[in-house]
Amino acid sequence: MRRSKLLYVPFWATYVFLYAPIAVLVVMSFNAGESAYTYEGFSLKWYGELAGDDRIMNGVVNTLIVAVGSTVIATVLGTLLAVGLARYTRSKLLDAVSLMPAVLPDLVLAIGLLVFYGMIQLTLGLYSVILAHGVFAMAFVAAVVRTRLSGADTSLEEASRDLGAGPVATFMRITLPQLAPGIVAGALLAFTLSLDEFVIAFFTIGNAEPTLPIVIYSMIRFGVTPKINALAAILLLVSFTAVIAGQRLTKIGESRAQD
Amino acid sequence: MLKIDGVSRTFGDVTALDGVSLEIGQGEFFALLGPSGCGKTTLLRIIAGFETPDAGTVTLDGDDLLSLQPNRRPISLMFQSYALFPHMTVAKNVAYGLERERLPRQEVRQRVGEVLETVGLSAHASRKPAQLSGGQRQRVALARSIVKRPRLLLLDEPLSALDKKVRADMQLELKRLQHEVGITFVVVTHDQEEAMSLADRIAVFDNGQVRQVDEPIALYERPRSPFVADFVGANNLFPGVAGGSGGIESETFGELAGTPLTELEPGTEALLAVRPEKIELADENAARGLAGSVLDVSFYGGVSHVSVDVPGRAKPVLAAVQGAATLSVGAKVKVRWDAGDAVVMAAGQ
Amino acid sequence: MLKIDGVSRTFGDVTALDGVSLEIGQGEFFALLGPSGCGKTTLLRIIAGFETPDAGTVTLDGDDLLSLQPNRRPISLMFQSYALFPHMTVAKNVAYGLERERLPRQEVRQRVGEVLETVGLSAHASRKPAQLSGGQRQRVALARSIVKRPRLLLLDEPLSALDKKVRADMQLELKRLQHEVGITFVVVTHDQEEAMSLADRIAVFDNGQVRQVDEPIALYERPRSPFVADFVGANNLFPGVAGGSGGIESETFGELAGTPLTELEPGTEALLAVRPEKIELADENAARGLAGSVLDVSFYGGVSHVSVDVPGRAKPVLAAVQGAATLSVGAKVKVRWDAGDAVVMAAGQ
Amino acid sequence: MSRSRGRRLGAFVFLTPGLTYLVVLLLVPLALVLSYTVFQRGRFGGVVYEFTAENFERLVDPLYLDVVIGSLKIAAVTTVIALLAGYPTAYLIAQLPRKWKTIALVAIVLPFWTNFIIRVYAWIILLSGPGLVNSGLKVFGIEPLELLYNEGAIVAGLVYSYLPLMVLPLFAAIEKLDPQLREASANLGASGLTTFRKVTLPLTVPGVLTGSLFVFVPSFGNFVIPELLGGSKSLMVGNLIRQQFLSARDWPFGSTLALALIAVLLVLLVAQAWVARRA
Amino acid sequence: GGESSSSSDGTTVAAADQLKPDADLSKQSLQITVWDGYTPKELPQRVKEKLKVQDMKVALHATNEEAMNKLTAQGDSGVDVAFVSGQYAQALNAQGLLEPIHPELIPNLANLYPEATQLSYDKGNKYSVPYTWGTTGICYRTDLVKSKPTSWNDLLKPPAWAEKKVTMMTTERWLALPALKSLGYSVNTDKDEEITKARELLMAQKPHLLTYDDTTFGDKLVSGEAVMVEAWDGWCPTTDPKGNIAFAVPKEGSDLWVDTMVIMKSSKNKEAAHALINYILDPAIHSWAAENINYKVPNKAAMEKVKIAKGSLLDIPPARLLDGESIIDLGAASTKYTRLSADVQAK
Ligand SMILES: Nc1ncnc2c1ncn2[C@@H]1O[C@H](COP(=O)(O)OP(=O)(O)OP(=O)(O)O)[C@@H](O)[C@H]1O
Ligand SMILES: Nc1ncnc2c1ncn2[C@@H]1O[C@H](COP(=O)(O)OP(=O)(O)OP(=O)(O)O)[C@@H](O)[C@H]1O
Ligand SMILES: NCCCCNCCCN
Ligand SMILES: [Mg+2]
Ligand SMILES: [Mg+2]
Repeated sequence: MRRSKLLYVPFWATYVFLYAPIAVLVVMSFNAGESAYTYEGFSLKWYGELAGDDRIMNGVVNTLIVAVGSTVIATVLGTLLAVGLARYTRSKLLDAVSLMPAVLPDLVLAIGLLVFYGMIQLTLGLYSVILAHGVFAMAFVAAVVRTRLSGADTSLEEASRDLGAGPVATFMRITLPQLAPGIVAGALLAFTLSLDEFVIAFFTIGNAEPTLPIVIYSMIRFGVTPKINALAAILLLVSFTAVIAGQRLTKIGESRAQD
Repeated sequence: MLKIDGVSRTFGDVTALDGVSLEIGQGEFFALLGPSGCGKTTLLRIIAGFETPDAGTVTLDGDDLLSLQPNRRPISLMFQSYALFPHMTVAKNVAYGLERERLPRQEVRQRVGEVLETVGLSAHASRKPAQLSGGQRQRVALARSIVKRPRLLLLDEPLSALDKKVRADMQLELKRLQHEVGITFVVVTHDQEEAMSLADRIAVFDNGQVRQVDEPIALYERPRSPFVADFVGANNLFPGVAGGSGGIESETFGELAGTPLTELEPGTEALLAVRPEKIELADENAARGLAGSVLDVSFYGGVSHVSVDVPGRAKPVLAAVQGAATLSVGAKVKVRWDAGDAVVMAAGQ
Repeated sequence: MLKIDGVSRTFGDVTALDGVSLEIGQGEFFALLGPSGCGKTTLLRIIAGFETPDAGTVTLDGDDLLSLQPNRRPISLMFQSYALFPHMTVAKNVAYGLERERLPRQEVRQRVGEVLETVGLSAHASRKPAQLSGGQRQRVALARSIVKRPRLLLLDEPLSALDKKVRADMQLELKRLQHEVGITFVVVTHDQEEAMSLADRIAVFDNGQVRQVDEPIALYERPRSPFVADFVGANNLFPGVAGGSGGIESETFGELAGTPLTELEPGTEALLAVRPEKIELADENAARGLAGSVLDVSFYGGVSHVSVDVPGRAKPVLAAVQGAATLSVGAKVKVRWDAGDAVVMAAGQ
Repeated sequence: MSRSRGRRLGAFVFLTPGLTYLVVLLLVPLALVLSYTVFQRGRFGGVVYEFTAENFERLVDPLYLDVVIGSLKIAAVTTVIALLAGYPTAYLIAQLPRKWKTIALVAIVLPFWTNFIIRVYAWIILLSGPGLVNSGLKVFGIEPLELLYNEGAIVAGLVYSYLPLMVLPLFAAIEKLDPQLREASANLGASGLTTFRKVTLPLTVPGVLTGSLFVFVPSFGNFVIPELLGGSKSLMVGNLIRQQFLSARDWPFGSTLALALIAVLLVLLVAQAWVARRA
Repeated sequence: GGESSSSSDGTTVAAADQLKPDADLSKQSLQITVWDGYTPKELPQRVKEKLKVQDMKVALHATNEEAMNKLTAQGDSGVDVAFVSGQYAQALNAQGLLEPIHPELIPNLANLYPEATQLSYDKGNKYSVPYTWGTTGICYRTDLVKSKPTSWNDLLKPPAWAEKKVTMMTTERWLALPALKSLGYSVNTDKDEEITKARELLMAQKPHLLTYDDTTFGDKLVSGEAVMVEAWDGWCPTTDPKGNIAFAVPKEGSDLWVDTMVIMKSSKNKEAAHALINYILDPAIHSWAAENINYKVPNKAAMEKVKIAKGSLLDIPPARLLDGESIIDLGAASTKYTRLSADVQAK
């Protein structure tokens, strides 16, 4: 059907809005001058500085540790939870509890955990951030897997039992493969959210070496240098590469599935 | 062999099964026939072990079935919704049940190959279910349940998605299996023609209850209740009271000729049923018959259906005639039948 | 009235329509019949304006239709998938089209009430589509498209989800509409019996092309190609070459009696087709006929189908007999027919 | 019978680990926060377990209530803008051919994969006094504008950060919509606009609600964007809470503010569930 | 850890641990928390080499409040040595969270100016050792002001040319300081009516501010977004190459702030902690702070090593610094200031 050309105005405006600031960041990362605002010629020096900045490099490492750790927790527990909620209970309350961290403002979870960790006199560190990220990440995994489950057909499991498979064989050979795309999507979401999470990490990291968002936050608070632009450009490049690689992989996966 | 005794099941305030008892013999081809929502699938699910009855017992050769886990029952169920494993190829789907029995791979491959040949899907063995048409999927489901050669095979609407030609092939195939392998079949369908052409015996369900269990021809020709008479095949029903001569006494039409199925006390409320193909359309000047005028003529290929509006009846009388009917709409006719072709039964059952 | 001229449409490398031309008259009940995927829906969508043809023209009473926006065409389309608005009640769905015409509310209410009465859904007027069974949904879709009383009504498989009884009622209703309101109908179906019983004329499609346009009886009795003969109703086909006497000369069976539809040069490849109901099953000692043995007897209610294995033929010969057949499997019979009941046509079309 | 025992075992195996985790690390902490609202502050954080209503009194002090209301406004404006920009975008993405659809969608989420704070920082570069926008204006001889450190900047940053969260659920809702419904509407005589009003919009209400919630929640509770773009002069509840916990070390009052945050969200969630059920 | 007990003068509440001067430092490792850029980058490396400790980690905080939060909101913070301002050291000590300084383990204490041992928040450096000191004033752009600021009122009631071009700090006591001083009150007042007056002044000032800024006010001056800011002396970028930034202590007077080093009671590496402080007090190390962050250090020997330009911010003798009013912790009354800061910002 024909659609109005007028719709294209907000459509393109959205993309310009999303990408113009990012483009500015990238251009300014090649700034030869010291200022974050005025371009004074081309230089790669900020990339050099970035590579030499231990805090940022350690931040990257810590962020990855936290993201991997919380994704593992969230994926395992979230998947189990989703299956349990979908198959073994009809409780609306449990449903709500499992979804709560996803719609709770970060800040509320952050102070809750701060208070709680303080109460039990825990020494904070990367692991307390991992535990904290596990909370909301699990909610997202559970939500995604549940969507998948609610679309799934319980009769598949019945068919498997009917064909002579026991409960364990059925779970492993039918249920899990069915859920796999949901689990992968959920894990990816959990990982992405953890990578970018700042508030909760900020409140629960204590004196440990900070994650990248915290490093960036304190860098920005102490003034802006084009080094941050260089970091942004590199993060962007990594994301683009990851997306393209991901696309390729799913394409290959799909074409395999066609055979 | 399979004995179902007093099985009931309710969901909330829906009574899906209400005291169902059936006995199905070894090697029999048994059909469950009934309108949508009458409890057919529920009964199969109870036999297969996916539903627990509120009351009643189910035994197979005298052994209690209900206490067995589904995967321990020597029964295959073909699901109404197919329930194919979407992540496995056609061949893998079919092999799944055999692999669970830990058969040698060589044998699995061979039996899968054979059954795919049978259902005409050898060429599609390595496709995924999503790449098949509806009819092809149904055939995979069929193959998957028959390949295990269970003692009891439960089929829930196994052929509904197939077009006329393929359907006929599959019907022949099922009959062959029954004869060669000696499997007992319980087939659910809402298609009366299919039930009648396939089954040794048919149970007609309504509202969670068994209304009649009989061989196809008996069911068609000697329905024991108005429900069965009306549901199985088309029928023309006339209400009245049982008359002395075997027919009925109708308020509007006077005496109508017929043959009572069971002894009926003269004067009891009764119903007379005549099949469309037993109706003769006579000239309007014929001596005998109910006068009416042709309302509609529909050509159905081999037969034509003629609806005749008979004053005094709300629904037109339906007659089936061979070939293309030569009558035109509005023609005056008389509708009549032989006493032996009309069945009389007690009303209100 | 509706004139379709040389319409083609391809999707990627699928040719959905390939130079289709049709003329459909005012007030006509026209059916499109053909196997799944032959392009029927695509044609309706082009007429309704949801698909643009790659070539060809469509005019209604001489006016170019293709240049009109869909909502400006005086055409109602009933979608194969119903396309009911899930957030509106049954009544709201049906009223939608009338409200767009800014009719007074009183009139809208009245007409909606009437049409719901017609399709037997008055009691469900305030339900949402999700609360209806498949058949009920289909009737809502039907009601929604007929309530507007358009000049042209396009119905895509309008009755496929209905059970036998309701379906018969709806068929009558459609015919009544056609007569009373004078709407032109174009109905898609893959059910030949439905097409034959409903339509004034039928177009048989195959692979995006029109194979034959004819009245139902002509189509059934005088198919002009093997495809039509085979697709419309069951048929027994015998290949051979045209013989001198009107029948064919078969390699295996010798001379077979028949009547050519068109003049055939003796010696050209030809096909002889006999309908199952024209086949007579004679005693094995009968003088005339092809000898064979009964392979299967299926009772279909009014008729029984008997498959007869005739040596020299891969497929059994199918015969339809009235009532319950008295033959048993294995019985020796002779299969025969009258020359006037068998049709001979050129092969390979 | 054995089947129900199997169910109980299954419930235990599947539900216990996740729920335990949530009880310990979500419910207990939240309960603590809630309980703190009725106690007095300890000097260095924590609480003194003496009951007081002071926190609630302070909450309704216009000084703080105005911040809560102001935050509601900012979050609401953000949500509306995101909806107005997001709906047509999602609508068009849903109509794109398959290949372009994926690319357009990925392009919507891609900014999410760079760092959130860096994205906000980009706006400082754009909007600040000597920033790019003003430099651009200067070329035309226009006096620098005060673009940064006000509510407009906060809204811009919030919309920028959370727009993808609006587009995704909207896309999912619109994409799910059977195109034949729109065709049916046209076939019944409805114009494009009527079809949108009567069919498309009502059917995508759940997507609108989810998207709005996804934008509203993090906007309402945000403190980073107001701090960086609002210059901690235009505060939002998030800043107050952060300030109470990290600077003022007044946990009870911070908890009370958090309670207000949760209360507003609960109202929204209930409203959303209600509307979604009716839709 | 040792027993805690309240003593009548309220100076020391924690009992000192028994420390061994000859403890094997290679079995200890150090965790400190400090402002970003406040110690040399290579400090951990050098400490490891010099003191032979196993490891040394540096955590950063942006403000005193953040540091307080870390040190009080969890069990064992894991921190051995923390850098906080004087009044916060006092408050931490009141909580019993600090280990008394063992002077015998810090011979370099002798390098301190005598004035630096008698600061009012911790007379005699019982639980803290000063690291830097200075005062608070107005930092401004000489080229962009129409007249040089001389009074806190120039900041509090900015003239038209400075409208929306001034910033203030939010850190509780330093937010109140300009108002209190301009009203002629003590920076350590706990009188409600005085604090209320200050509050009104600050509330009235708010619409005229560019923003509140505790960390990047220097950048804002350099970029020209701001023309006058409340600043600590060392963070006023008077060394900017363009040379048009100056610092002024308003005539109403100001404070004397001291950033100190404290050892946490919970530390398990107290010998190493003392060794670290001793190392930092080494003139060669301590002078780094003066040279690089432009803050005066209370270390006579260190200051003597630094080349000090005439009239620079470093060129303020300890005696002049003592003109400033030393900020001390006010006990329970300090919450009045946190409240004040919260209220003003919330407006
Ligand atoms: N899990 C369930 N919960 C609630 N009601 C159910 C459930 N399963 C079946 N029913 C109801 O029980 C009745 C019998 O359902 P069943 O599926 O056995 O019908 P059926 O005879 O197989 O019908 P169909 O021919 O349409 O498949 C129906 O009214 C159905 O709605
Ligand atoms: N949008 C499309 N994209 C690609 N192929 C299409 C599209 N629409 C239809 N086709 C193809 O065009 C052919 C004709 O489709 P159409 O829907 O017209 O068939 P039909 O005759 O209505 O079949 P059915 O009886 O199954 O409804 C089919 O092969 C179909 O796969
Ligand atoms: N980069 C050093 C920051 C130090 C801030 N110190 C502030 C002390 C105010 N008393
Ligand atoms: Mg069923
Ligand atoms: Mg179609």
